[in-house]
Amino acid sequence: MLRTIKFQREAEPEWARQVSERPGCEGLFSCLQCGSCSGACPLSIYMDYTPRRIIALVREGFRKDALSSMTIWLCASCYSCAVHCPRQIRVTDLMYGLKREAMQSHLYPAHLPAPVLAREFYNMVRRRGRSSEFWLVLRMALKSNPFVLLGMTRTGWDLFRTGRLSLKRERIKGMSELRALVGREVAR
Amino acid sequence: MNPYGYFPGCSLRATGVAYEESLLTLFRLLDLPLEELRDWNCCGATSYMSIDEESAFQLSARNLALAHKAECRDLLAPCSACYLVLRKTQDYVERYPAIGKRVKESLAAANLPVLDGVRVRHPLEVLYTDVGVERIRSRVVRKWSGGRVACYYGCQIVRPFEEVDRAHNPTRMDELLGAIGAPTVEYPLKTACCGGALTGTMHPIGVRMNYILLKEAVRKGAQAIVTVCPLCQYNLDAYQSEIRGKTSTPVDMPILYFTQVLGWALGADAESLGLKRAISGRKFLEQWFSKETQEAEAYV
Amino acid sequence: MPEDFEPRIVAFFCNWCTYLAADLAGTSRIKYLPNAEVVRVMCSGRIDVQFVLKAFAKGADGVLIGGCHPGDCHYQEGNYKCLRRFRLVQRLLKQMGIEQERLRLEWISAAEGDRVRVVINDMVQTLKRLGPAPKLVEQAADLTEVNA
Amino acid sequence: MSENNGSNGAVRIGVYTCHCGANIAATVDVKAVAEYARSLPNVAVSREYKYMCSDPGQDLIRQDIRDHQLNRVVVASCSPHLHEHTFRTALKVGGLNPFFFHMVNIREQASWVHENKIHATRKAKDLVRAAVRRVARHEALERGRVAIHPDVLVVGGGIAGIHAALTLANAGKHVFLVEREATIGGHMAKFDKTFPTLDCAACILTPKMSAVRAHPNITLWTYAEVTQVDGFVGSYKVTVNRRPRYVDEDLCAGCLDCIEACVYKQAKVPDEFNMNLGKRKPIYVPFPQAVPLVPVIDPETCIQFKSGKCKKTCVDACGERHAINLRAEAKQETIEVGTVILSTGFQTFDAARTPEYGYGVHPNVYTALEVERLVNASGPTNGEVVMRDGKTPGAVGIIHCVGSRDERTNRWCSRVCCMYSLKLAHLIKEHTGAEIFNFYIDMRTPGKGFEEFYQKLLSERVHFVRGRVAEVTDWALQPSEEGKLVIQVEDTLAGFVRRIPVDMVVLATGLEPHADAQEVRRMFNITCAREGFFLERHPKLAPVNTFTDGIFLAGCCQGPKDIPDTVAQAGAAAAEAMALIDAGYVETEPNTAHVMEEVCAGCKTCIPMCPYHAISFMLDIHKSHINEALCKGCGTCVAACPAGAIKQNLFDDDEIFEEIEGILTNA
Repeated sequence: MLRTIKFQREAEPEWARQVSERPGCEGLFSCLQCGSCSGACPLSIYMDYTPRRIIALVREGFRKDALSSMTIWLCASCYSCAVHCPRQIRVTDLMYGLKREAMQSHLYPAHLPAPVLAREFYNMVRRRGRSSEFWLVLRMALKSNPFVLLGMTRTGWDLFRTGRLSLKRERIKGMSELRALVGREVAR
Repeated sequence: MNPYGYFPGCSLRATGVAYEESLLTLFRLLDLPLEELRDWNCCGATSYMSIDEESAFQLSARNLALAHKAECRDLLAPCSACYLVLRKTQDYVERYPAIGKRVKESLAAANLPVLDGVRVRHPLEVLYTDVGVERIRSRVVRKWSGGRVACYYGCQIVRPFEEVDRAHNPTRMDELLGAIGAPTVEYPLKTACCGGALTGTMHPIGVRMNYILLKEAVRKGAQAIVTVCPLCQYNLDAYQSEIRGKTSTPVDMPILYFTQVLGWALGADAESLGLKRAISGRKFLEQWFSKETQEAEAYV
Repeated sequence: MPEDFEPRIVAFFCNWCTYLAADLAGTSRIKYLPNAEVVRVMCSGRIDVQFVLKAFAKGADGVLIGGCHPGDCHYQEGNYKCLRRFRLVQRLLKQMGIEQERLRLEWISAAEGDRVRVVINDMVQTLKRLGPAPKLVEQAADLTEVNA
Repeated sequence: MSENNGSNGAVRIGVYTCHCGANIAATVDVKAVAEYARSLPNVAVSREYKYMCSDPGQDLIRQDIRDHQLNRVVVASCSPHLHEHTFRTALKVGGLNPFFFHMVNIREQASWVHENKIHATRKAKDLVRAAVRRVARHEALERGRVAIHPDVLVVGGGIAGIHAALTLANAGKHVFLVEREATIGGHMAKFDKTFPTLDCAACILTPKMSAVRAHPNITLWTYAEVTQVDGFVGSYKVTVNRRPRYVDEDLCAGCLDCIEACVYKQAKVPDEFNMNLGKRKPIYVPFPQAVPLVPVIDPETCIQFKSGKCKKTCVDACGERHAINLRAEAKQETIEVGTVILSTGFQTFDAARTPEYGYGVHPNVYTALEVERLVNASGPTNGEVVMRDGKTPGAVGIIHCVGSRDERTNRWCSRVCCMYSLKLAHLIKEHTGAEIFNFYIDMRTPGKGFEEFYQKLLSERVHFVRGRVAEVTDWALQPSEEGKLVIQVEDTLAGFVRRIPVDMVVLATGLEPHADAQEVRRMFNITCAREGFFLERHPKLAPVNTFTDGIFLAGCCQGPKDIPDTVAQAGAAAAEAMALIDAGYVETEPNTAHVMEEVCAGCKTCIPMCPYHAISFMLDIHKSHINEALCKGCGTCVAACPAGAIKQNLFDDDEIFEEIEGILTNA
């Protein structure tokens, strides 16, 4: 989209308020926009919006822009931002919240493997109680972009010959207990 | 003494199997009893948290409840992701009454005990505080025969909870390795991020992050990197060949677990430390941890 | 106990620390529950056993005493004298069947405006849980007459 | 007209409820309160008015006293700490004893702290009812007077203390100036130039320093600390501990031959005055213009003190003067003063507390104060900006807000860092021609000529990057970064992350209270604000007063400020002290206690209660007696007396009982 002007009617201040009430985001409105988070972030250089700009978007209520950004899916949750923030905002937790919302409202960038991995991981753990790396990567690849598998053959072989590639599909005994705890439905 | 509860986590049963092998060996050598948590479930890691926070906490709640049921005071989580998620769950349950309430309710629904009194801990911190640098030093039976190493702490054991070590410039691993005579280098990226799952989801970016870590280690004169997390170890270990192919850095260095290095110094053999499972820097590993050195460098 | 029970608290604040803290809470527009009403004394050392008993006798559900932190008393050690008397009254109230939590002593310095909010709100919650002060207050009334 | 002492006739109370504009009226239904007050016993008049403290407001009271023969007055408005005096005076002018008055605080304790109008109004009514009942019991009282000792104690010899001392001394008051360090001058003496005018700090400070030394009205004690303070406004007894400098100030002529003669041919000891960037000898003067210009011997490093086996060449060098006395001991001085000015200053934030900037790890990371010494012509490098590695920097990064505006360290803005960073940027560029990068969160240049200075720097092509630096590291991502310090920061205006290689990093560390500010506070019986700076009586209207009469504040001990503001505040503090001294006395609150001899059983319980030894025991009649001149009116003895034989003016039992009952009797 070419237009760069933002009309105030596009802002959702109420949403901003809700976000500021999430755990770890209490400091949202006290953000100085100092950029410590972005400077400390090992991935900000690849992001479409730096973490600081995400905060700016969120607190001004530009929901769509924030939720459809690549940024939130690039966050590796290393918490570097959190320990550098002079306002002690848990930026990482803010990102988690945005990821969850982006998933629910299907606003995440299509063909991005990260959300797919998250979903597959989630479902696998809910179905079996544990994750099995091999099957997980396989499903992620198949559901996002099968070609990544080609790039992985070398690594796969290395792992296999060093006995680090387990084909076992893990499953816990207490599945019923787990379901009672977390429920049974899975993410689409 | 009553044993430490042990939460392996999924990785230590796959790509990180060497971590489990060396950890168990090391703890045996130090006569520290470990008891695996019965029927533990996945910690949920970062991905699960990205879909559903509440049930992410419930997942960890089950593990904590199991630990509580097994009456273990300390729950060991060697994987940084597991450590953080379990610790974070405790923290949020405690700091946010709403979350605490929901978690406790769901535990009751699964008739599990409420979680309390369990301390989530990382082996690095256990070795540093419970065992101590001096006791490690006194137990050394084998001189370090390897090269200079860079201690790499990664992210989630020092951030945001500064309980395993300081968030800025942690030094506990350096001190422990110092005690067994392994020369460590000043490594400014010791708490930088390895990219985690990005090597899988956004491959080029993930690999580049590890390229930066390796390059700086080389620049600082390190011949190996020592890690505390299965994912860090995997990322740094598995993609070196790819990096060699794509960059001018002819890097081929061993990526070890701190448990392997300590275990070797305390007399364990390469097999039981999973040293054969390395992908990169194998030639160094063969020199450093060969039968000969086992004999030659042995004290007495 | 009725849901809409609003406890009444008589608060004795010393002029130099806690009263100033309350002023600070005001100038900082800190909001707290309106159940406490303040009687200003120059020093917490002035607070007489009878003041407390009188308050309970006349229908207070709680009494709050605010003084300077130990070592900070404007009159050197009035707050220690207050502390000693506080312990005495607590025992006295116990004998009269008035719960200990109804009498509270807090050191609040002039800089701790927010502490006033925390303490008063917390005390109101406690008193709501306890309900109105027990009937025994009549006894207390007699006792005050005796002492006075 | 003669003052009405209320004895004649029935109690007639006037109640005045203040709107305070909307401050009260917005949350408290003042009309309802006034209406309610009218219904209370003994109330003759009840009014509400926009601003009771205004002249027309006070006139209302005076008028009613005449027209309605009022003999008691209650004003429901703000805190008595703000306007009790105002209204008491109004009563006096109106011909009524000023203590037939009670004030109700329905602003700080009702309208400002509650949101629900019904509750706030109810509370206001309760408090008014209590006051009405209380005031009926009030009695006519007379203020006592305390003479003010004309001498003044000034604690701290920085620019604030120096200016306050000189102002007072020039007005003919005798001043004791006590300084902890070996010389006066404080932080300012370490600065090279001052912003924004760039006039040299030494040139404007040292004349004032020597003026202090020369002034007949100033007793200067350096290397000394106040250890005890007793008494009250008018007559403080102060004990000062003068640490031995082992060189007698009276005998020393300041020739400094002893330093020359020291067995240490080379200076070997880290020089504190130069932020340990230079070296000094065990016997030294902090800097050439030190006042007093008398050397100090540092027993930690002097061979004679450590081993007793020194040739003592310093003593020989001093020769006939015999100014050096290695056996000197600490001296206790006890003085009496009427007023005190605290100008104890600040300490700079310890940069090691922000580990991400590598202070103490990377040698070429400096604090601003260190750089002040580097650019200073009389500094360790004679004004040459050479780094610890001996090189001259080609690129310098100045990081703002280090230990300021940060929840994890100090939350406040230190006010001076932006401007001194600009100053240092200019000076470093001037000295070295280096590329300078300023990293700021917000540029704060509010002050005369400040903005112009900022403009000047911009035109000097100094870089300004808006972003708080995340890390200063020595790892290289690029060949261009090899051997450099790399500043990693988001350029928040350009919107991307930058890595900027520099040779030198300057940390603009903030200002914070002294580590021992709390002890000082206790000693002088004053208050600290949340962040630890001394608390002024009122942020707008009494910025140099404290809540303790006769103790005034000047300079950064009250909060971060620049030199002009500090000097202005020092002048103001001096003026406040003078106002007391020239009045010759202060009126005291009449809230003293007295024994009713007919009731006193002579049990002596009260005697140990009094911290001021105001209570004596009269053996002849076997009863206690309170010396009202010594009584400070805390009332501790009153509460302690088992017989209820002691009464306290303004806070007597019946007055407080009335207040308690008033609060609790439901409307």
